[in-house]
Amino acid sequence: MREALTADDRVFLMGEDVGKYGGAFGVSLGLLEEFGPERIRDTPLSEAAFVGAGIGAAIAGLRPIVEVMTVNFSLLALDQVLNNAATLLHMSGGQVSVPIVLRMTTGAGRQLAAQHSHSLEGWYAHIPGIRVLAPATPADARDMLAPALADPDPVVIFEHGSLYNTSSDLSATHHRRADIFSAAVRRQGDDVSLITYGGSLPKALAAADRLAADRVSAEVIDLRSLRPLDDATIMASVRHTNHVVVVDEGWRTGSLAAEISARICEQAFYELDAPVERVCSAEVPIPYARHMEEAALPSTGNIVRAALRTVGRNG
Amino acid sequence: MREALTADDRVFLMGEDVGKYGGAFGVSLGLLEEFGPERIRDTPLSEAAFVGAGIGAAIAGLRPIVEVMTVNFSLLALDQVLNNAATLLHMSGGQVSVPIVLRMTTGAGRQLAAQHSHSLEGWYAHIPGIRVLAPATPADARDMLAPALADPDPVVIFEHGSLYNTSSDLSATHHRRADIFSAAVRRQGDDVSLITYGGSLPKALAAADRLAADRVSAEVIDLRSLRPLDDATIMASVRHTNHVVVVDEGWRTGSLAAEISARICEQAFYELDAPVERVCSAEVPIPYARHMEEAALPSTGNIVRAALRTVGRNG
Amino acid sequence: MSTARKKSPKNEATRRGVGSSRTARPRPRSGARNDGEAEDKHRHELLAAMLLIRRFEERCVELYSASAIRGFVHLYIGEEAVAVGVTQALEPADAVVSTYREHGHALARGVPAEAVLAEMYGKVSGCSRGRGGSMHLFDAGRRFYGGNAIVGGGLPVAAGLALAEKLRDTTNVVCCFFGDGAFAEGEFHETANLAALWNLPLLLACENNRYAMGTPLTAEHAQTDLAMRASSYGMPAWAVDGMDVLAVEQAARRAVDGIRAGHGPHFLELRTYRFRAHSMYDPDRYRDKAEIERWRTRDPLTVLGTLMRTLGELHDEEYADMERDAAEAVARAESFAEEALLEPTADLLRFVHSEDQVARHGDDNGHQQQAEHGDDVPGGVA
Amino acid sequence: MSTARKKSPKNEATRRGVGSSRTARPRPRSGARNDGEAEDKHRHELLAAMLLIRRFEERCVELYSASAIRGFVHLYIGEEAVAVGVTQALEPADAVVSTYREHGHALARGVPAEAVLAEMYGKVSGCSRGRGGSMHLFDAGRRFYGGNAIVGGGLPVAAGLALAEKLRDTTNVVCCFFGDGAFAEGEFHETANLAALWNLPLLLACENNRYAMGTPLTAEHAQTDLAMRASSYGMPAWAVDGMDVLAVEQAARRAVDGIRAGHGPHFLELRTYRFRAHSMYDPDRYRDKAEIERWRTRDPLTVLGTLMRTLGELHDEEYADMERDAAEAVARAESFAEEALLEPTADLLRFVHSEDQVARHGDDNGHQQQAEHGDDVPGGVA
Ligand SMILES: Cc1ncc(C[n+]2csc(CCOP(=O)(O)OP(=O)(O)O)c2C)c(N)n1
Ligand SMILES: Cc1ncc(C[n+]2csc(CCOP(=O)(O)OP(=O)(O)O)c2C)c(N)n1
Ligand SMILES: [Mg+2]
Ligand SMILES: [Mg+2]
Repeated sequence: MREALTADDRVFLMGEDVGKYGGAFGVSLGLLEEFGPERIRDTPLSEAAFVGAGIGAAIAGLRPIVEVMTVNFSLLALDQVLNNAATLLHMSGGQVSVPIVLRMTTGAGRQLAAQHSHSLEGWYAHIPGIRVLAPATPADARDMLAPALADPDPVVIFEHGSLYNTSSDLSATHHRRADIFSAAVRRQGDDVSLITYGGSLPKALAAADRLAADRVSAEVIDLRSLRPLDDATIMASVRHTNHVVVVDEGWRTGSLAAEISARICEQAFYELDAPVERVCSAEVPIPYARHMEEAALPSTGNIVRAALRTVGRNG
Repeated sequence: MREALTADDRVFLMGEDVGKYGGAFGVSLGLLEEFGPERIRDTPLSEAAFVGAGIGAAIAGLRPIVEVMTVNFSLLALDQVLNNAATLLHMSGGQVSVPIVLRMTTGAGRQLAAQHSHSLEGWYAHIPGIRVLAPATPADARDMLAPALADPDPVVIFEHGSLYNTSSDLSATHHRRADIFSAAVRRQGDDVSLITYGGSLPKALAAADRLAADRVSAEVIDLRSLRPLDDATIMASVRHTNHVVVVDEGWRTGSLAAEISARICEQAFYELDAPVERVCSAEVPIPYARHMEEAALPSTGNIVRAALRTVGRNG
Repeated sequence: MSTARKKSPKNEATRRGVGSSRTARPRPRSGARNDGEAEDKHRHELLAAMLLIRRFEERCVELYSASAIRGFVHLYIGEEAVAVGVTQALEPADAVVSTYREHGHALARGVPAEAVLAEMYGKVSGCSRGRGGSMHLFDAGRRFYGGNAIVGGGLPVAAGLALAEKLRDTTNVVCCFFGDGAFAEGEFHETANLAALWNLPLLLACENNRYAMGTPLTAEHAQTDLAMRASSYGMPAWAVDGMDVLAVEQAARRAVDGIRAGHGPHFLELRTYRFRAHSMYDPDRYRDKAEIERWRTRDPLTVLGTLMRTLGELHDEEYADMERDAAEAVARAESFAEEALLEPTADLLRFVHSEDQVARHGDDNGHQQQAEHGDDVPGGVA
Repeated sequence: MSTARKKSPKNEATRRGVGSSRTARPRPRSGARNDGEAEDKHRHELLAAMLLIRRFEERCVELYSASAIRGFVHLYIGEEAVAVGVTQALEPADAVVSTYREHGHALARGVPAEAVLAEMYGKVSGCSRGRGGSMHLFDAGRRFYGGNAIVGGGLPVAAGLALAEKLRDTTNVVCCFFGDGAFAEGEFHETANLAALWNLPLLLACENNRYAMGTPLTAEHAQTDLAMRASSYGMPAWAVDGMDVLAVEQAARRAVDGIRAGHGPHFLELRTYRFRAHSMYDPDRYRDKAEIERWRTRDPLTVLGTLMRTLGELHDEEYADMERDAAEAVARAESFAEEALLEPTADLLRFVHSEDQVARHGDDNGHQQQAEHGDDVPGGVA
């Protein structure tokens, strides 16, 4: 974030408590002191207005990073995203582009109960005209910002709440700009493809470990970009393993996992040896109590069982 | 509507211009005179507030029918639907039920351009705790209201804009309460299942006619209920025809069609002779110009071609 | 005190339709009390009610540190006079809609401390079966309709509850609590206009504690006189010292009287301050320590306590008794919560739809993974 | 007049960042004009501008009946003084955000009638390539940013455009038109507060035509004095006779002067009336014929025309010339629109993303059915 603000004076950050508070998750601590209140801009609780204002500023040629604290509150601004950000370029016949970056956290797992635990990335991935990213690692979260800012069109970045708990060494040298357009193979394997993103990646990797102990070799795909989807990487994996489990923290019906399943059916039907399995959240408002929340969310156990089922073991 | 208002004094209608104007589509003409302004309640342009007010009135035990003119404007009230209407019962541990009926029109086809042509039924069908209905015929539109009002939980009814153009004789005797919980087989056939709902039903039926001329026998399923989906009827058809085309006016990625495809893969994989085909809207904001709009929407021709492809003809 | 309700009684009004006859309840008394002894007793009750909230929440802090309570917890400490004062004006048939900072509202409204704490423990005996936690306390029997964690999200719902009262022609009032931050949300504006336009029996109780998380009032609003702005919607609105429970009570009674008399919504700006951070996660970097100290001198417990001592109404032993009662109530709540059971995970899918609907038509989760834990997990911190 | 722009010039400011130096443009002249001849000429221009809008839209009605125009069309007839008056105060570098009732705004802002009518015909030479239709007129080169069919939806965007001007330290103004109905939307409230809080160079031009579709002002708002309510946000706000173009112009100049001087957003309530139904679909059952007739006596064309005749500035031949000019302009627009081409359906997927992005990374529609019509469909009504 600091680098982006330094590199381009058109970039500014705006959202609830991004300034003195340092962002709801401390992400923007210290930026206010460095860049001042014009470029690190605290907003009132007015999600529609400040997201819309980001759109307007982007139209005018600035490069706003607008932080909507969490996806739960972004519903209040969804009209602005769908009807303005995503639509203006096409509807104006190519005249009005909207280079805005929207950041928000998503997901459950911290006992925040029904209204603060949504995973609505799938809804955003339905919208033509925007790009949707979901970093699953702190490095991706950092590296996706620059290419998102370089995109002349709206980009929405979803960071899973659990990302902020991951500690990792970000100081090491690294390739600066993530390739935000392609999925990453996080682990190679031969028997089953575990396709996932964001907060479910650690669970999928843990499941792959457990499956390895059962002598099932799982490949783990981290989608990274939810719109557009990297069909090539997905299908290559499916053609290799012939078995698929899609893991997605969204509610099952109408989930992003459904889209992935449908695409696999369309593009790799004859390579599939078994139905595509989905491991999603139970179709309930997420409860507060820990054991109930855990029961509602995808778990490593669920993933392992689904994988065994699809490869015809214990199924 | 009139019958519902007469039968139960807890029922009232509320929305923009439902009164003197008679509803944006003339649906509530005359009701104001009959039931008065308390029960036929015009609202200001405040979608979040009047949908939320419907929720509150429902909690208090009334039976509001809340009309949001079109799905496009319902985004402004989506927070109320998702975080209150759909969630309160579960989150309160069963204490607070919300017997609200939300009506809105949906869909494109009348050259209303990008902001007035959304088909977002799939988003609503993603939400646990609500029932989502999509009548495809005037008779269903009329008959679904009573069972929706009888439901102790929130029901959202989507009526496609084109329904209002269909003239039909509704005065004849008929079974009063539609079975709103099951899909209808609108045409029986043997070679391919055309699965659709709402405004796409006439296109699917026309496609079935054209396919018949090509000696392809198409079965046409009208889903009617989008949440929950009637898996039994869908799978029975798939097991019979072994070929499927899902027709859905929503944008392809993340469409309801994806969910149906995923379910078929899960529940009838070994009965499928070819990939499930989807005929959806092009992933663009819907353009105004008629030829462009037509090019963006599912057409009878698209459906016919997809059906021929899946049965291995001209494919 | 029975808090282990299996099912809350359904709202008494449930079966009544639009235009049902006016409930024949006596209008609540309002205005000054003339009986000195009654006033004395009343002030004791107010002080005890505020003290219970204070001690309850202080214990919550410790229980949070001990991980007995999780999730988001927003403390009301410093604002007790608002909840206690406003609820004085309400009758049992009135309804309340609240925020995520609602321990005080729930306790003041009579939701048992046991049920509240068990909720925060995530136990099935909690007032929301452990599904809501601190931010979603419900008690339909007491017409306490949550506990809303979307800032401003309760306002339209409260208007709807008030609309139902109006359509049924009762004299009931709906009270909606919300913050100075919520005032900036579109849902506030729409609700205020709707309520004024339809003359709804709605009390808009704006808890102006001068901050929305880390954002001070002056960074939320160009015009910070919230009562003046509310009056522009065409409803009576005024500001009250929210640290003085007697002032709050008096203002609330005046407003509620106006509402019951059919004069439509009233807005109270309750000027208060939270002594603690926004939530347990908040390091509270944005406020001046001196500012907090200044406000602490106006602690609502001190303000009322000092008055009572001056009037010779409060003696040290009495106060000690009150403290003991509060401590005991909190302790009772704690052991209740400790011993309460967890909801069986098999119940996860219950109440997505109403039970009778599900019985008839099944639920949405036909293809859902089954809940994995055993039934009836025994008590203790999860 | 070249309206067949292939690509509009990108906003001149595109490459400038936050805090770029202040544009050195002369402040526009404001206040009373002292030069009688110039005033005379100016009034002629105002009358001609209003007349063009009037005749343009009257022809639109006929073309709609002939099915040359489709979709929703909202007429501005009766409200011309607002668009023409307000835009007088704007400079080319200023920006405008409008509504679905925006033919008048677009024409007054200088978007060629050819491009507007071709748009309504759905032709590629339309100001939005035929993709927007009547409700979505765009002209980025003239900083005319639509054309928004979500009531209130343009307000936050306008605030953002204004924020960009402020961050760049220019004296440019952003003007946002919206209706009395939009005032009830949450987005209005949030935008008004944000603009006042941040002191944005935003002109909030509220076209109060007393109806939102069929709903009269008194059924939209408890307090119908919109200017008074707007002032409660902490910004200068006043009402103006929206049927008197000179009054509108004067008010707009005063407001824009204040904005350019750094005094933040200003709100104008422009009291006007639409003579026609809400849209082509509206049978207009909800208004009293007498009411419409009363307002017709204040037709903005009559109001200005009468004044000019009284001042001896307008003679019959002049007016006939004006009518002829307007008729010719409309006829030119019509033949342009008739002859213009339809966008090739192969272009359907263009501009979902910016062209350079698509070139590099493909679009979202890999598996999309291909557009079915042939390329370059020849002109004529589709
Ligand atoms: C719509 C929405 N936006 C943001 C948040 C995050 N959030 C929770 S509380 C809060 C501050 C609210 O301030 P105020 O209304 O003054 O109430 P207070 O917390 O001071 O009691 C914020 C920003 C939220 N819960 N909902
Ligand atoms: C959010 C939203 N709700 C409803 C509509 C339908 N609608 C279109 S115009 C209109 C009336 C708007 O009234 P006003 O703001 O006064 O503008 P006017 O049409 O009078 O110029 C309505 C209800 C809409 N387009 N958007
Ligand atoms: Mg506050
Ligand atoms: Mg109007």
